[in-house]
Formats: sequence, C-alpha cells, structure tokens
Amino acid sequence: MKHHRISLRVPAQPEYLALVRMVIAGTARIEPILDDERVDDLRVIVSEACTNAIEALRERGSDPSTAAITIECHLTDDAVELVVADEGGGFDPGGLDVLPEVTDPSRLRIERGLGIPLIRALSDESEITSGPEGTQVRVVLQATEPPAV
Amino acid sequence: MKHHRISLRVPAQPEYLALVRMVIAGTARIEPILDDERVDDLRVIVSEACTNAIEALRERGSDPSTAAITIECHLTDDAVELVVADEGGGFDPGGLDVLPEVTDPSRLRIERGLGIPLIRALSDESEITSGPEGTQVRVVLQATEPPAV
Amino acid sequence: MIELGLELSERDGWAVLAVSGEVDVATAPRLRERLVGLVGEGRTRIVVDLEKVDFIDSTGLGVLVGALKRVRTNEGDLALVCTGPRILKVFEITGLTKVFAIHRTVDEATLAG
Amino acid sequence: MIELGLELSERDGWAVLAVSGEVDVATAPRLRERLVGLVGEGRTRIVVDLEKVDFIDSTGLGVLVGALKRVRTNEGDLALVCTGPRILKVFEITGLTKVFAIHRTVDEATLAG
Ligand SMILES: Nc1ncnc2c1ncn2[C@@H]1O[C@H](COP(=O)(O)OP(=O)(O)O)[C@@H](O)[C@H]1O
Ligand SMILES: Nc1ncnc2c1ncn2[C@@H]1O[C@H](COP(=O)(O)OP(=O)(O)O)[C@@H](O)[C@H]1O
Repeated sequence: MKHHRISLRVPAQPEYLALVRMVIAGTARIEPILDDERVDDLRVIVSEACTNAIEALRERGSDPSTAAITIECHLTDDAVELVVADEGGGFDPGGLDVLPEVTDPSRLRIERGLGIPLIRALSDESEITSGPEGTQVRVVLQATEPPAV
Repeated sequence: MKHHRISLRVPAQPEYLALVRMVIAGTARIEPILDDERVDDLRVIVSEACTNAIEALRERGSDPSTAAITIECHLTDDAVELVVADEGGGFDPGGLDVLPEVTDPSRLRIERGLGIPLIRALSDESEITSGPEGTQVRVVLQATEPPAV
Repeated sequence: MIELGLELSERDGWAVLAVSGEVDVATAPRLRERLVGLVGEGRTRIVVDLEKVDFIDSTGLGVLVGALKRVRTNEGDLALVCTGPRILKVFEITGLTKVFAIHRTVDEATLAG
Repeated sequence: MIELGLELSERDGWAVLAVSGEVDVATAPRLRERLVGLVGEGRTRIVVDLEKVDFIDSTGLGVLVGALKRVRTNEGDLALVCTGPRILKVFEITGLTKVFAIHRTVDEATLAG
C-alpha cells in the first residue's frame, strides 16, 4: 500500500492559487491513481477551498504578510485525500443560503455561493469543520481505476 | 517590506524532485526579485540539497513511505532564503573530501561529491547544520536588482 | 506570474472577448473590469470566448454571471463559446448551462443572437 | 511523471544520444543505463547532445563523468553538445568544462573527434 503525504503552506494571497493548483495536480500525477478529469476536479476543489480561506483571513483582518493556508494531500492506492485549513473566522457550513433554482430569474442576482456546492459535487466525500479558530475542508476522491494489486 | 513564506513537505523520493523545483521556481516568480538565471541557480540548489536528503534518509533505512523532506522558502524585497531539512543521519560538512583538481587524471574517478560545491558556488550565502538528528541546508540568494523603494 | 489573456475583436456587431489562461480570484478582476468597461462603452452584445481557458472556478463563473446580468439590464446579450469538457463541467454542475447560451464557435454564437 | 527523452542516431561512426527533459536522481539512472548499454555494444565513440535538456544537476554530471571514464578505458571518446547557458553553468562551476569536450553542434563534435 502506497502512502504519499505532501503538505504545502503558502501565504493567503490570490497569486499563490495557481501554484497550489500546480502542486496538487503534480502530486496527483506522480502517483497516477486519478485520470485527467479527476485531476482537474481536484484543481477546482483546491482552488475553491483556498479562495474561501483567503477571503476568510482577509475578512478577519489577518496580517496579509503572515496569514497562511495549509494544504495537505494524502495519496494511497485507493484515494486522494485533500485537506485545506485556514485560521480565518469560520462559518456555519450547514447554514449556507440555498441557491435559488437556476431557472429562477433571481438566480442572476447570485454571483457567489458556487464554491462550496462545487467542492461537494466534485468530490466523492467532503466534510467541512469550522469554528472560531478556523476552517478545515476535507475531501476524498476515489481512485479512478481499481488499484493494481 | 514584503514577507512571503512558503513551506513544502514531500516524501523523500526522487519522483518529487521535479515538483519541488517547480514550486521553488514558481514561488520565486510570484515575487520576481531574482532574474531567470538566479531562479535557475535556485532550482539546482534545491535539487542538490533534496537529493542529498533523500540519500541520507535512505541510508538511514527510514521508512520510505513516511520519510519526508521539508523545504522552506522565504522571500523579502532583498533576498530569497531557502532551507532544506531532513531527519537523516547527518554528516560532517567540514570534513568532506577535497575534490582532486579537475585536470588531475584521478578526477575522472570522481562521479560524486559535486552537490555541495554547487550549492556553495551558486548561493550568496550558505550554511549547513548537521547532526545525528538530521541536516539543514540554508542558502541565501540576494535580489538581482536593488529593491524598489 | 499568472497571465490572463484578453483579446477583443468584432464580429457582426458583437464584441468578441477571447479569454486565455486561468480565471481565478487572482485574475478574475481583470476580466470583470474589461467586461464592465465594454458595457460602459455601450457594447451590450458580447461573446466571451472561453476556448483558450485552461481553468475557471466559481470566481470566474461569478464574473460571467455578473456580466450577463449587466448586459441584460441594458437590453443586450452575452453568449459564451466553450467546448472544453473540463470548463463545461463547472458550468453544468452549477446549473449555469441553463443560464448561459453556450456555443461551439464564435460564428454560431453571433448567428444565434 | 518526469519524462526523460533519449533518442539515438548515427553520425559518421559516432553514436549520437540526444537527451531531453530534466536529468536528476529520478531520471539519471535511465541515462546511465543507456550509456552503459551503448558501451556494452561496443559503441565507444559517443556524442551526448544536451541541447534539449532543461535541467541537470550533479547526479546527471556524475553519470556523464562515469560514461566518459568508461569509453576512455575502451579507447573511445565521449563528446558533449551544449550551448544553453544554464546547463553550461553547472559544467563550469564544477570544472567539468575542462574534462569534457563541449561543442556547439553535433557536426562540430563528430568532426572534432
Ligand atoms: N474557509 C472559510 N472560512 C470562513 N467562511 C467561509 C469559508 N468557506 C466558506 N465560507 C463562507 O461560506 C460562504 C459560501 O462559500 P462559497 O460557496 O465558496 O461561495 P462564495 O465564496 O462565492 O461566497 C462564503 O461566502 C463564506 O461566508
Ligand atoms: N543531508 C545530508 N545528510 C547526510 N549526509 C549528507 C547530506 N548532504 C550531504 N551529505 C554527505 O556529504 C557527501 C557529499 O555530498 P555532495 O557534495 O552533495 O555529493 P554526493 O551527494 O554526490 O556524494 C555525501 O556523499 C554525503 O555523505
């Protein structure tokens, strides 16, 4: 059973998002248990989670030169687990506004609130733990192919 | 004064070297205080230091699925500082064999021992701290251009 | 470091904005600014060509929704060109394929309008 | 993930091995194997073309030194082709520009031999 664990800590700044996506995609390709489409899903997920973390830290007024996000990625033969953690102010993941139906004309008013739905839809398993000390978004993507035994 | 701090922890395995170089070069380009040639120097330095760390951990018989290397990169307006740390068995950085002169015919026997000389030559400042708990290689590359004030 | 390409051209009375690169919270402001600028200049029939976009996340989607809203309140229209499955996927999941007219080519987009 | 390209061709009795990609401890074993294989087949006049190498570190240099030694003990020769400043720099710093014959083109390398 393979176990690869990588972790990355970067400043909570938008310029680092492309780098984070590159690292996560690069890691997923070192042990290619996900096909390209799933690697792309992972890029979207990590980008959404880090974007939220950056915003939470900015809202909290954290010092932009020290505020950081931690991204951990854990690969086994079966799955990729990704955890994005921040020390922002937290939120109630259960209490998010429900999006109006897309066909509802008021849907056009909504330019936001698509991040967490995307994270949930693109992962096989997702879990958000949040409190005043910060937020952890954990997702799991199952291996695309059954592991070679 | 800018302060960017990124850290990366990856398995102590050769397949991760390309990723590490990519992260370090990518970070150096987010805050472009080094020109392309110096970014390339940084890629060589981090690769050499991580290669040594990987070998040290392997020699120590560390579990390859958990043995890891930590790479930290700290950018300010003036300089990039890079620290590569491992928990391998350590060595005496002052007691390395002196390479025979390159024109000496016996030079051809030497296929190794070029890593640390390269690290030293390519950095503006370098420091190796090593002991039975592991090794830290720290280098500094000064900004190519004087910082914009 | 992150480049976002924005190239403007004309086609049959439509402003065609070809976007290339990665659209995320670092680069989306540039896209938003450009679209707001177009509408400000009275260009309310806009095609956004996403064929050369390698990555888009919800921030990018939000900018496009905002621009659509803006042109509609000016009696205009905004159409997308996109065939890449990785980009289409985020539109599908968020239900935005029902909000936007998504075409396979710029010609198709401008003819359909 | 990391690709190392190795392409073999012939030029005036020299075996020309064109290397592309990144040569580090992950990929150097493939280069070493190929060079050892060539010498094993009696090919002892070898040009290693580094023009398409994006990165080389001391592990890669070690493989080249090892190969040079090997061909010399077989009365052969090994020449390099390299003009890229980032690659040349590591040869210069390690003093290996004095150990290897480094040429600007494959033609120059095979003619010089
Ligand atoms: N890491 C986080 N820390 C604090 N609040 C968060 C975090 N992630 C999400 N949120 C809250 O949840 C809301 C919905 O997030 P999301 O679905 O990604 O949409 P958006 O970020 O566009 O608002 C955010 O507006 C924010 O209030
Ligand atoms: N991180 C490290 N941990 C333990 N030993 C090390 C480390 N880095 C270097 N060394 C020792 O120093 C020697 C010289 O290193 P270097 O100059 O990089 O050449 P090479 O790795 O090719 O031998 C190594 O062979 C090793 O014994």
